[in-house]
Amino acid sequence: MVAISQYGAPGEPDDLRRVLDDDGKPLPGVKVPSIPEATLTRIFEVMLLTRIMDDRMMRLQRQGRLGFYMKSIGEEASHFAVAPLRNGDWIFPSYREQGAWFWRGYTVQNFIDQLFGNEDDPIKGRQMPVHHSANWLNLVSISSPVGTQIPQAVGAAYAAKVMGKDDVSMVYFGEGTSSTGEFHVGMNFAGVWKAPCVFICRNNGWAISVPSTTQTAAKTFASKAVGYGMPGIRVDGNDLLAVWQVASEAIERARAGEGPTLIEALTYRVQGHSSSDDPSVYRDPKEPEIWEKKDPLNRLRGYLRHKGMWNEARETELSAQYNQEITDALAASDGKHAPPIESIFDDVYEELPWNLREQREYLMAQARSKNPHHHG
Amino acid sequence: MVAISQYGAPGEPDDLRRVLDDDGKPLPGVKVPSIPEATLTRIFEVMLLTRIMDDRMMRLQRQGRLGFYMKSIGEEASHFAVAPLRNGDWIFPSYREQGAWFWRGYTVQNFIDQLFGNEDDPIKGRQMPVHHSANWLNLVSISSPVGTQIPQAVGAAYAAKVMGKDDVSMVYFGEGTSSTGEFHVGMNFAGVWKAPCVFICRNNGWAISVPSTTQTAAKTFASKAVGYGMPGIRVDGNDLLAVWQVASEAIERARAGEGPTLIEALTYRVQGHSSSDDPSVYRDPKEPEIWEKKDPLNRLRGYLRHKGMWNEARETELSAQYNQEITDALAASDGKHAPPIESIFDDVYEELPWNLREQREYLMAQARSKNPHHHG
Amino acid sequence: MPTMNIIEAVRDALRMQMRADKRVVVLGEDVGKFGGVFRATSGLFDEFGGERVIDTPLAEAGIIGTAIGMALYGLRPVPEIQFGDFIFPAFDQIVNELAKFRYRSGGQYPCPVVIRTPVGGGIRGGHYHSQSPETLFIHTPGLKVVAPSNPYDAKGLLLACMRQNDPVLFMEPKRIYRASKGEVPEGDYVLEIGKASVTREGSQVTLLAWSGMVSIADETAKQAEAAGISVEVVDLRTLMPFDIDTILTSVKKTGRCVIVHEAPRTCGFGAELIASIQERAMEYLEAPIMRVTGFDTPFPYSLEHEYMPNPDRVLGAIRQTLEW
Amino acid sequence: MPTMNIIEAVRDALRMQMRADKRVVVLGEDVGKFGGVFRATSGLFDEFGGERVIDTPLAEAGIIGTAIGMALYGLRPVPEIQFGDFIFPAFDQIVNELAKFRYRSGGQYPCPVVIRTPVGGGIRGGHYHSQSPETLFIHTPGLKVVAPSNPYDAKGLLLACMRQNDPVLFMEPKRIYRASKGEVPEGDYVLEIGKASVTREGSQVTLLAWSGMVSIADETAKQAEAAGISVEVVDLRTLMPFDIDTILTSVKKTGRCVIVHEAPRTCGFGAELIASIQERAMEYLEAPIMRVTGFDTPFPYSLEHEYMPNPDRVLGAIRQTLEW
Ligand SMILES: Cc1ncc(C[n+]2csc(CCOP(=O)(O)OP(=O)(O)O)c2C)c(N)n1
Ligand SMILES: Cc1ncc(C[n+]2csc(CCOP(=O)(O)OP(=O)(O)O)c2C)c(N)n1
Ligand SMILES: [Mg+2]
Ligand SMILES: [Mg+2]
Repeated sequence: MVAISQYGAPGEPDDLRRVLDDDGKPLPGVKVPSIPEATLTRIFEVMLLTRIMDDRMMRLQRQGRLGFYMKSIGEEASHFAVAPLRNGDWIFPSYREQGAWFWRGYTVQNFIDQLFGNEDDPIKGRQMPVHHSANWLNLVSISSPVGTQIPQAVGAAYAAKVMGKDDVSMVYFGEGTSSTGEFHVGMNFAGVWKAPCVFICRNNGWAISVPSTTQTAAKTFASKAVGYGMPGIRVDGNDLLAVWQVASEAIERARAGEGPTLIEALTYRVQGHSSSDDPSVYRDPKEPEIWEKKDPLNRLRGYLRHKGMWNEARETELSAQYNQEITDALAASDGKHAPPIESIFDDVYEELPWNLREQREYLMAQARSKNPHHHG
Repeated sequence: MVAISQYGAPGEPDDLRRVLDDDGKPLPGVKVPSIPEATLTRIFEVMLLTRIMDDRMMRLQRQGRLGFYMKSIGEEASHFAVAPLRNGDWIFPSYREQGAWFWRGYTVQNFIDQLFGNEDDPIKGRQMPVHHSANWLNLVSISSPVGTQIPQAVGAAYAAKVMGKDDVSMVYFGEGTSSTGEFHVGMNFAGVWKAPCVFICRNNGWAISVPSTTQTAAKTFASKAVGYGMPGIRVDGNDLLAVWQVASEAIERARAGEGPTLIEALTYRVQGHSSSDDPSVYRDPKEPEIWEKKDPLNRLRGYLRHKGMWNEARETELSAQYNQEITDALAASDGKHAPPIESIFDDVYEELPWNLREQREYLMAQARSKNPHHHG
Repeated sequence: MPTMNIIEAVRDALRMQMRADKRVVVLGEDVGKFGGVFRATSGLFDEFGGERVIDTPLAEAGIIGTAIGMALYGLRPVPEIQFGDFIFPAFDQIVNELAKFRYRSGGQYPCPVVIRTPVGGGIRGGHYHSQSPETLFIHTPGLKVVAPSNPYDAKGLLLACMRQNDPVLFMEPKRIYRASKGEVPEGDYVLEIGKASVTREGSQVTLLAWSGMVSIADETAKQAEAAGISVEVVDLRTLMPFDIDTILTSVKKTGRCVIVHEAPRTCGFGAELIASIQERAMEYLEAPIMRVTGFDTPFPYSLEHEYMPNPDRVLGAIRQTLEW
Repeated sequence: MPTMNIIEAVRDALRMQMRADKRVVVLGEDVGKFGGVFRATSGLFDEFGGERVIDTPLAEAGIIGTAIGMALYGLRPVPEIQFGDFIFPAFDQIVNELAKFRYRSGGQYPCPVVIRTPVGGGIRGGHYHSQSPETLFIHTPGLKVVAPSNPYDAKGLLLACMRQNDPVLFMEPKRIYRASKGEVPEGDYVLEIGKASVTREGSQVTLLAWSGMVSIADETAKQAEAAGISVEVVDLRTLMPFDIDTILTSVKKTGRCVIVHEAPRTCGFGAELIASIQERAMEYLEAPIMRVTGFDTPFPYSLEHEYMPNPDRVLGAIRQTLEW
């Protein structure tokens, strides 16, 4: 409840950038960004895929078939701050922007192989579910320790500048993460370096059980930009058009050499923090209900339909298609092995030093003695 | 030079709190804080002692008789933000607020014994020169790693609150230190907890060779308070009356339960960072000259004389007295031994564990074998 | 005597000490209303209120930094770091500040902070929910490091830690937080810090283990016994200062020693144990001291069972030392 | 061949590699116009400009965090941490990020960052300008740790580090930054990472040392020789991966070994060396391996000479091992 008043229900503060109302109608007097129809419908499609994937994976987790999962339900629009980026731009994600991955071309099969950490997992089964990495898409490896990606993104942005490229870095983090030292040092370096970097603070109201009002006494997270000499923008994070608009502006500023921007995307974590969480212990169930009315999919769907760009038939068909893709990918994944035992020693260094060679021999000998048919 | 414009020469920004002009005359229309005459002259006396001590110790260092020293010349007024505190209030200093120590009652002998790390050093020769500690004065042990004291001060402030006391914590740090993660987490916790804590950012323009413009792109260091939901005040740090005034207000707010304040005390590091530094390598020698005209001692002296509270004779006499005290303390220190060898193992823990007992025996046996007359 | 698991024993100790000593406060991420992600502090918020059971902003450096300030002023803070893997943002506060405060102030400022944190793998946590960082803290003079392996020890040791005046890293074995159950006295008791416990007597080889690895050592000892090998198991319980006397007594008796730990092998605490033993009892050793450890890789996800020491590997080392 | 001290050799390597490879950038506190508090980067700002020789804000976590991002994108950053004692605010970025990036991304994101930092005592720096934190990094899989003891090695190893693709902690012995002088080739050369050097041959006992302690070992060996004891000195140069072959060859030859390090004794790297040697060559050992180390206390100020290993203490250990 503490958290509610801060999150705009009922009366958002004036400085919140919005385009659509809760039903997806453009607000009176607001300029609607011009986004090509194909792009806009593609965004909706990827949002839909994200929603369906979350739903399916969570059910899988509940059935005990998947170890761990993290949903982003209700926050999907905020993932598409990446949509106005070019492919050469770099993204430093946190763990809750599935949409950004699919947008860039990470496949359903990639995603599911990672969750299961199987032999086709792009990261070879090294990390927990939802810790993706896709260097071929300039999507940087996700880390569990929150906030570490923030100065890293600034370093990449600086590097682009030094190397004479006009690539931009975009980095995501939750509002809880704004409390870390890493947030501060990253923002501060970016300001001093005028780094071409866009900071997206996904303010979903909660950091596990801790409400955003316990994270800071500042009026808004966007206001923290003052301390770093950069613009701070607060946007309705459930309003895709507004997210697109402010992200585009920030990306253009960055690319033009005008420096970084902090964007606070106001949204809400409608469900638990992860599959291990039970929010009923610490928050009023009425709070998510209020936010369900502001669902980002509904709002974009409303807008698209109103514009004649979308209809139910298309959605039904597409949903079926996505569901099938997921089913197929799961089936494919079922047949896959764990990564080979010896791979445990790869990628610690470029080449195996003697201690790892010795340890690998030891482990493989052990594996062979337990399973004489294993050829390690 | 980059740094100059930011430091108020010639035209300070409007939000800089001042009372005295550069000659020590009250600015027109500004209310002069009412400070008892005895207090005010005592502050001047301690400022004078600080200046004399810095001078003497630096000369000693140059003569090779002292390993290391750090002056605060030109920044002394900023030390006296502690003056409106009560003795029960806690101070978390950085390494450049000598005046605060003398104000609280740390003696010339204490100070010199610490510099030499001798057997009477209050901290038993454990740390480098200028890393004092005086728990009997609620002055907390100085650390070299900058910024660590900031969250610690917030913790002490919170503790006072929980324990039902109305003590306030005051913490000092340089503007360079505002770039650390510790600054951020400390300020942020203080805001959320409404901790009775006063933050003094001594903005002396430089962090060793790095100008303050490289530390942040924010307009002022005081503006960083916005991100923590607390007031940020910018004060002329060479103007004792203004420092007293803003500190008093912040202390009163804290004590009344209204929460923390960030004070940026604008001053200037007129000389090198420490005895190891040579600023001519990295800055224009004209810069310090400009600031010498704003010398805090001169300004307070001017005010006191104008008010008839001070005269030259008194200063000459007092200077001689302080010089004598220092000479005596140095002489006393000359006769003192290093701390006993076995003390190397004390205070790691409350009691010596076996490994330290064993190591102590080993070292003492070694010492005895080298010097059979030593009784360890 | 009630039966408790480790989580319950920890909670019991915290509750007991918070009732006895108003200066004790608990702080950390999600420790308040939620009662901690492992529920170790569950119920404390309701009983002691938000001033003493504090949900902090998300910043480990802030948790430890403020805890230090609280301790200096006179409280007895017991911060929780949600996972041992997330202790590193607070590393400077721990190794440069907390550990050195008493020393650097010439004894003026003791700093009694007890940091609780769950450690170890086996819960499918990958590299960031599985690490065993004890070496880093044992190597830091000024800290005590305590690592219980069962509910009885957890309660008695945590109470002891909260009643002494040095900073402590209290490592809790998260894999067996709930699985390890045992009788725990309802009332007050403390176990001496710095004392190991011989959990099984034997004559041919000494197994040294702590935290989550004690159960692996015990399991191995049973299998070894079945194979006719008599194994003595020593649960170190305190890693700094470790109980050199109990260790030496056992190794001098058996003449052989195997050390089991989850942390990476190189510079793991096993190395120190080997060094300390060979310095003092080389003439008693019938074979090199063996180590069964995690590998020198980050903690993996899919292959975590291949990574972690298991009875098979420990038994292999025992045989090797016997056959040497 | 010109004579250089260690500072000059480091600077020479940096300059040479910055000329050869535009991707190399240097960043840190005071490394720009000032040229670093020890002057290691002096002149680089003038030659390469502020974009490649970067004075950062005062935040080690930012220095390493941004260096990681630079390396991911394609630069070859060589950050400087002003004193090894101030590396801890960046500890999370180093151990959880830098060290694990390649592994956790399945090899997608190598992270070639070479962190330079001065370490060790003997300059009257007290606990915060004297520490030797190598253990913490050797124990962190994914990092290489290099610790030269003289100008020739410093240049050849630093060049090698900047040309390979793993993260490195490059520890520089600040006490002898200027005191250690020697001939250093003007041109390009690299020394192999992971190779120790036998700086003095001997037959009765092996001395293992690195960084600032090699000069103490050499000095001791001279004194020992005068007393009729033949000492072999091995300068490890690389601590991870350390050169087990050279170590074993020497210890098998001499049968006796003394290890010298400045860091606190317990869980210092000496412990690992003892463990690794006794596991592989116990049958060759005529006496326990001895350690001469810093004590398990924070690094003191007034008594720093009592704290640090010196030839007297090393010679004592040599005699002890010979008389065992
Ligand atoms: C350094 C660190 N400390 C603690 C954690 C445990 N943890 C995981 S997620 C989380 C909350 C993050 O909240 P927020 O930044 O708001 O992101 P959200 O989960 O809401 O997307 C915490 C405390 C962690 N991952 N890293
Ligand atoms: C964590 C840490 N990093 C680096 C240093 C080295 N260092 C000592 S003082 C200093 C500059 C501090 O500048 P500022 O905070 O402005 O304080 P001032 O010296 O100007 O009073 C630096 C970089 C340190 N002491 N601690
Ligand atoms: Mg959140
Ligand atoms: Mg400064």
